[in-house]
Amino acid sequence: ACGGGSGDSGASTETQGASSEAPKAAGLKIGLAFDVGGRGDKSFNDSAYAGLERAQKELGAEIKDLSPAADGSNRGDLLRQLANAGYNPIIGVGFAYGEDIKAAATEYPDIQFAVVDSASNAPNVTGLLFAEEQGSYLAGVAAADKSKSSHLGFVGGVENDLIKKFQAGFEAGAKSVKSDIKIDVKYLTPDGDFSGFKAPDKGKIAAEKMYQDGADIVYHASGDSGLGVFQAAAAAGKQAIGVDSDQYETVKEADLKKVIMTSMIKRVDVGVFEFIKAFQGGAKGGSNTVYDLKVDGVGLSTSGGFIDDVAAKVDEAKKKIVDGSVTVPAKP
Amino acid sequence: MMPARLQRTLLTLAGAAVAVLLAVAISSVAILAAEASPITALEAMFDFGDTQAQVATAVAFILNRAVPLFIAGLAVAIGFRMNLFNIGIEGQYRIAAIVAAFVGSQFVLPGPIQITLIVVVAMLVGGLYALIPAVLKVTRGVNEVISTIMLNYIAINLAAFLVRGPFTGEREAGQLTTSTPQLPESAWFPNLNFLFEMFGLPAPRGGLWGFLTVAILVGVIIWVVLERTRFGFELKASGLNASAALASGVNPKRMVISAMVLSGAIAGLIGMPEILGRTHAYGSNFTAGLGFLGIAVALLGRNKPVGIAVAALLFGFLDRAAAPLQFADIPPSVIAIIQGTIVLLVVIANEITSRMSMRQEERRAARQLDTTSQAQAEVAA
Amino acid sequence: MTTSVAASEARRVRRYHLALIGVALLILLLSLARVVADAPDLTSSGTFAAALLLAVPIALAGLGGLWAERAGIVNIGLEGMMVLGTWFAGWAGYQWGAAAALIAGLIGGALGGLIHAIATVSFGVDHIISGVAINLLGPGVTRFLSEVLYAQGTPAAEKGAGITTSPTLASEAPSVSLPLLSDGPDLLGKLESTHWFLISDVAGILRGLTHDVNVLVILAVALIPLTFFVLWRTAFGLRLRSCGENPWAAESLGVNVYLTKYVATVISGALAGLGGVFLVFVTTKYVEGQTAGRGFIGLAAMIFGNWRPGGLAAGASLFGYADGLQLRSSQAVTGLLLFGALLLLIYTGAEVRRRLAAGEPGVRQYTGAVAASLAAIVLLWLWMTVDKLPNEFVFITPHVLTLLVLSAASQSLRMPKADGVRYRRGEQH
Amino acid sequence: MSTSSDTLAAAPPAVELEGITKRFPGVVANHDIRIAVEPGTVHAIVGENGAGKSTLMKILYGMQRPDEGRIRVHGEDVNFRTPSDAIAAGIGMVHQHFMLADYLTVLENIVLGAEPGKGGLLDTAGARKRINQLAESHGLRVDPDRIVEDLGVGDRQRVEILKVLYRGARILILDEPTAVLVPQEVDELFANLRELKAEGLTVIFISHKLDEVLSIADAITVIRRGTTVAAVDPASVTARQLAELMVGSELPTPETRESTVTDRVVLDVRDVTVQRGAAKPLLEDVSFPVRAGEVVGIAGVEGNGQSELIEAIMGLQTLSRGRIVLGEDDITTWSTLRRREAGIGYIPEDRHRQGLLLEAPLWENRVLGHQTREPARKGIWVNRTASRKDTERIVAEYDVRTPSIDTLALALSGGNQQKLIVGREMSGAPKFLIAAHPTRGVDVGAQAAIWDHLRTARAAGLAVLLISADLDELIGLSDSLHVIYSGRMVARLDPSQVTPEQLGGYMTGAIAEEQS
Ligand SMILES: Nc1ncnc2c1ncn2[C@@H]1O[C@H](COP(=O)(O)OP(=O)(O)OP(=O)(O)O)[C@@H](O)[C@H]1O
Ligand SMILES: Nc1ncnc2c1ncn2[C@@H]1O[C@H](COP(=O)(O)OP(=O)(O)OP(=O)(O)O)[C@@H](O)[C@H]1O
Ligand SMILES: [Mg+2]
Ligand SMILES: [Mg+2]
Repeated sequence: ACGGGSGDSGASTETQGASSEAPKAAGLKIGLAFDVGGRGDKSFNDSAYAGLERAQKELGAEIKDLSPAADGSNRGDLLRQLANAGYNPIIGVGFAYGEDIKAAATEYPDIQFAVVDSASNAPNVTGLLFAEEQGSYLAGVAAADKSKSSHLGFVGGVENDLIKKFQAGFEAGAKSVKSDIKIDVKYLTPDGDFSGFKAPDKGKIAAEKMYQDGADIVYHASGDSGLGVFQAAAAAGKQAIGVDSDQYETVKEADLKKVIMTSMIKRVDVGVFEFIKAFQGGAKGGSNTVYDLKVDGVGLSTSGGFIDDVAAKVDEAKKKIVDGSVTVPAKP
Repeated sequence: MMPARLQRTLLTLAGAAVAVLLAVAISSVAILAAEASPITALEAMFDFGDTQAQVATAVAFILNRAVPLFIAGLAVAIGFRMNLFNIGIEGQYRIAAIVAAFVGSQFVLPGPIQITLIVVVAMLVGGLYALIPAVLKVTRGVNEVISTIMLNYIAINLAAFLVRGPFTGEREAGQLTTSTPQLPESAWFPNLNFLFEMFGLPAPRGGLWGFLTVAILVGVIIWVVLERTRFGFELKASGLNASAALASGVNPKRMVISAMVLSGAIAGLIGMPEILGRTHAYGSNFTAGLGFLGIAVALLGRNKPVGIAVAALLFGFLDRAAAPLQFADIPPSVIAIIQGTIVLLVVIANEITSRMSMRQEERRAARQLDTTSQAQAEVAA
Repeated sequence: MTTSVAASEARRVRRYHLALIGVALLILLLSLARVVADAPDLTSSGTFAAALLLAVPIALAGLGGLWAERAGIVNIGLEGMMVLGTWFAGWAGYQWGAAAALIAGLIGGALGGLIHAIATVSFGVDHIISGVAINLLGPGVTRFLSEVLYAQGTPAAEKGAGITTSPTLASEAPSVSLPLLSDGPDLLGKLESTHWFLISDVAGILRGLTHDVNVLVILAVALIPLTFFVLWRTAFGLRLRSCGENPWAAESLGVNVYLTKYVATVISGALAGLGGVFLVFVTTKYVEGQTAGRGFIGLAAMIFGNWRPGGLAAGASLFGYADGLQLRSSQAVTGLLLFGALLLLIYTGAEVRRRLAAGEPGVRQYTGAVAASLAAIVLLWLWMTVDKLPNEFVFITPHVLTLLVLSAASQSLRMPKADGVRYRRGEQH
Repeated sequence: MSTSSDTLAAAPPAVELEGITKRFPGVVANHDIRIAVEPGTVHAIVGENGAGKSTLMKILYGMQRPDEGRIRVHGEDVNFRTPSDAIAAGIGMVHQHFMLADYLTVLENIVLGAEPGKGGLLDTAGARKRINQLAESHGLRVDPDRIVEDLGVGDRQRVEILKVLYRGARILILDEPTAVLVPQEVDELFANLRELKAEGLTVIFISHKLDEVLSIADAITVIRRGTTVAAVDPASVTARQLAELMVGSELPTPETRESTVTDRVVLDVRDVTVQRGAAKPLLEDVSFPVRAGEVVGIAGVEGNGQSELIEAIMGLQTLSRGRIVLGEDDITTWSTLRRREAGIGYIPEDRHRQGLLLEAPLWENRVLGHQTREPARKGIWVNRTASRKDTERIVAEYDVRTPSIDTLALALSGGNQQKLIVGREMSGAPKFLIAAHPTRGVDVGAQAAIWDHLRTARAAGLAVLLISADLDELIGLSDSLHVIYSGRMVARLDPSQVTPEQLGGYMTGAIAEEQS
């Protein structure tokens, strides 16, 4: 549960569309261990799974995915079981795998590992990092440009460092447009209490307050709780920004769809697939691959066409980040 | 008479066995409903791997999982013995873990001393945190169920505050988990891999946490305390009949406080195996929920240390099956169903068997009464 | 005898008036704190709407607990039953709409209650053990069902289900507002936005409680007096309560104790399930883990409320209010400090006056007052110096408040006498 | 043997029990019982403890089902599955132990199961009216709106009878209704019963108190060891004869032979006052000494402060005023434990509530209250070997009938449980013993044994405070007798001079105090 959005379909349709004929690699066995919640969470985990499936289709790999126990106490065991069963490479989804990957990597030096959202910490571990702050920066730019009241909001699911990256980028982006813009921030639960990703009712209350106070766009990084943010936006006749996947595509209700101005997309599927492809090409771990704006590892969705009018400004901001003239802070 | 006691034990065991079988049968129905084969599921559960190393790893996993569950069960059982419902184990072990992990990282001493100090701090903090509901109950009559529920939430927040604030440690670049500073190596509890080597097995991966020894020691101590000491007797008496205990000079307030504090102190140990044996710090990935599982384990083990140990091993065994079941394409949540039904059915079986043996005992008592009165009648005549 | 009836009647009237005066005083203080601390959220309609939203599932779980415990069955399995309620509501709701969700959620919770009844009533299992087992089973079973029914490739998954969520409900439960006052011309809303002392506060509170209210909220709120009515004013209620007080006496008078306990426990489960349905209605779908311990909080609210519907409602409201407040505004939480200080000052004043009037000179008699005024000073100081509490301390506002109120209110809680007692037909205590 | 055969022709008996047999695991509670109860009479059933009286009545009331036998009510065969069947047949029962929900009101207790009103609604006003009517017409006055918890025993008894009358029962079963009543209340009850009888109701009445039985009953059935041994006419039998029928031996008497009172004061209670809140004191200025070798009896209607007095001496109740001195020591502020260690023994009034761990084996019950003393303790440990050995001793000396000391206490009969408690409290050479209702609900054999033990200990210098509802026991055992009324000691009497009736007069406040 790492602050996912709700849906992979946007990501996966795209990847399927982009499928190319790949060499059938015999004996490529990829293991993947999910974070708490497991496959089918319509979020972060599913996005990773989309990458895995793509590898299966395009690279002819044999795949296996495992979900951990509800308390996450058997993450290390899942990695070991995959290793014992001959899977290589093995991917851990979520920053919570950092420590366990390190341990497993030392125990199985001949196997390549990757961990999403955490840095490499062993020679055979690849860190798949995402520049959420950069994507969020763009969301901030778009929001500040669109905001009439010069008042924005941010709802974070769980107050941990991952979600704070979203907040930091969003604030920086918004302030780059209007330095005096007001941004309300609310987290739903403290670090260690993951119920903040599963509390749409609380998300709704928090966002409602922001809209009542005058905010007209609220950005959420709160997993399933984002649903409540959209509901509040619809009720207030205002707008919201989705996260992780293109939520305009994944949210089914028409009334909620139209409040989703844009989504900050985090391409975990791309990260996973690219890692596998690189592995096949003989790449070894020990370093991080950063999926940032440069490689479109993060970005803004445009479905619905709500931000078409500010597209130029967003593109400009993006350019600045890509060319390094703007560095986005990762901490608020 | 010994045979009566033996009979009681045998009856209990038979009941438990039947209950476990029944639970497996019920879960099999669920597995069938999921269009999978219960046989495959059973095979997966008992499949510890092909190589000796894998078997060793599996056994170590079960034991490593069982240790904190066992300690949690003990902590719960102490309160339960006197009908004190400490739902707050969850919060107590979290606060104890973070404070102990932080304190332990602040100095370096020879291993045994360092570890002892950390363990003592954990017990102290756990005990102190449990003192709050105890004092509220004794002085203000606040029901411990509510206060401990509230204190659990407070503990989560307090720990979150501490770990990102005053107690936060250095982090590797790119690591998103927050944690306390790493413990020095002297605080790393040596593992027990040599046990496997003694049996000619390879060392398990991940290692068998050395805290197992402490858990066994604590188990023995708790058993002795509960079954053999005056304190244990007073605890039992308070639980069986509070007003009789009161009239017998047992101070109920002192019992509430000492049972709660002891329970909290033991709870303080729950996080130690993981912190001293694996993570060497308290972080945002800290395993939560052991306090609640501890309640199930304690109840399954009938609040007795040996029973709790068996129950903890059973839970450990089932939890290990999560991965193999998924390899066999069976939904792993079957495990939760098995655990729930086992708890329920074993307890029902307990109830039935204990009623059976009690009835037997009454019959014997009545028979005795009959024979003596007959004998007397004969003497009188 | 008639005099005593009159006396008890008078007592009731007095208590009722006292409660009214107490509420009025609280609102006055809140509005004072609102003005002084400049924390409009203390009495805003938004806060009270949020409080209602958050209090309802807790109150429903608490009502579930009340029904069971009044019949002598301790129900710690409310959480598990609530989880069952959410899952079944989501599952039926996405296929057949809100009404089906309501029924399915009720049935799901009731099933949990039935298991609890079988274990505790028929087999005499310790109530706590059975409850703990249900708390294990609830999430396990629902997760399993999701894994089977919502897996990829299933029809549900096509409609947007995942293993942690159901598809969206096919239809939503309607909401209503009070015409004129909180809708349309929205007179209360207008009054609220004037920010007049007291008047806007009352308007805000009323509007929060009447604007855009889900029908299930109305049902839930109605269930509180209804529960009181059924349990205290009907024959069935008397029988039910007698099972919680002295089942042997009930049995000896021809009450079918087993049946009554079964009915009570199943209703208890159904009410917890209804709490789950409400959560699903709010989120428009089932989300795994959305109960987030509310079953336990409900249990706490029930104990807080002294095993009575009114008290339970007060406990749930307190919790819901504090939670809503903290979700909306950290600044308002600091405003609560001021409110607390005011309350303590009033308490001190009343205490000193009473002691003086009683002519008690002892120093020890004043310790309470002294402690209260000290605490008031600390709170005032905190209010003036702290401008932003760490979020973690904001999150725990409802829990701390519950604890404080419980420890401050001198305890005269009295649970049903045979609550949690194993009852076997024909056996006597 | 029977006088009822003459009337048999006129009307069928109200109740006829034929060949009733009921077996419990290991016990035959009833065996081939035969009783015929004539309508409009008071029919007494007597028998020693455990004879099977209550079981028989529970069978008649549908609470238990007989293994064999037939029941006929007004000549018709009946087959009761539950009490409601019996209630429907016009039978009502007042149980040996009160069957009241303490936290409910009198009204709620009375109407429970037969609630008036339409559509499930409780018609409280109607019920109140009917109860008041019933209460008026039978002289059973209680306030329907009071909480039962606040009522005294006499009131509770009346509530129980009202419960039965409210259901329109024509046949009343009263299982030991007088055990907890003082003579005046018994007279009142009997007046009520006669009135009911006059109205044509049938009463089945169970009691151990044979004088009472002789004064009220129109017919008597004697049960011994679960079977009917005789049906007698009260007019032609004496109490002594009845008793011999019951037990097959002579009645024991609690007469104390010669005085063993010394001058040494062991326990001195001085001006003890207990007050909770602003209410009337529960105990007010109570003072009396207890000397070595002396039995001081406390007589009083239950609820007049006896429990508080016991609790005050045991340290379970804080004093508002006054002191308690044990030997040389002022023990007013001592904990219960310290008092016990200093040599206070305690036979509690309710053995199940305060005296035993029912689910623990006998030897652990031996440890209870002695957990800090030899032989039960060794350092911080419970001395299991010594405790077990000493339990064996008690079992032998006090004739506790049990298969072993590992038997759970709940498996023992009440009398044997009581003997175990007496043995436990006598061990460790106590200086002072509180004996609260030491023989309540204990059969004659065990009663005699317990009295013997008390006498022996008294002769050895033990100081005893005896609280009992059994006035014969009080008069017979005590060296001096105090009457407690409404929390105050109202009279000090000489047990050799006083009659139970006089005593009852003081206890109910009917005779005002002259001097103390
Ligand atoms: N439910 C039961 N299970 C087992 N044995 C029982 C049960 N009820 C009664 N007994 C036994 O049946 C016998 C008769 O008991 P009962 O209560 O009828 O005696 P009683 O004549 O009413 O005695 P008392 O004068 O003490 O009231 C006793 O030996 C008792 O041990
Ligand atoms: N419901 C019951 N189930 C099993 N055994 C019972 C039951 N009721 C009574 N007994 C048995 O009956 C015996 C004595 O019980 P009973 O209540 O008749 O004793 P008693 O002499 O009347 O003492 P007391 O006054 O304490 O009730 C014991 O052996 C007890 O185990
Ligand atoms: Mg009896
Ligand atoms: Mg009897």
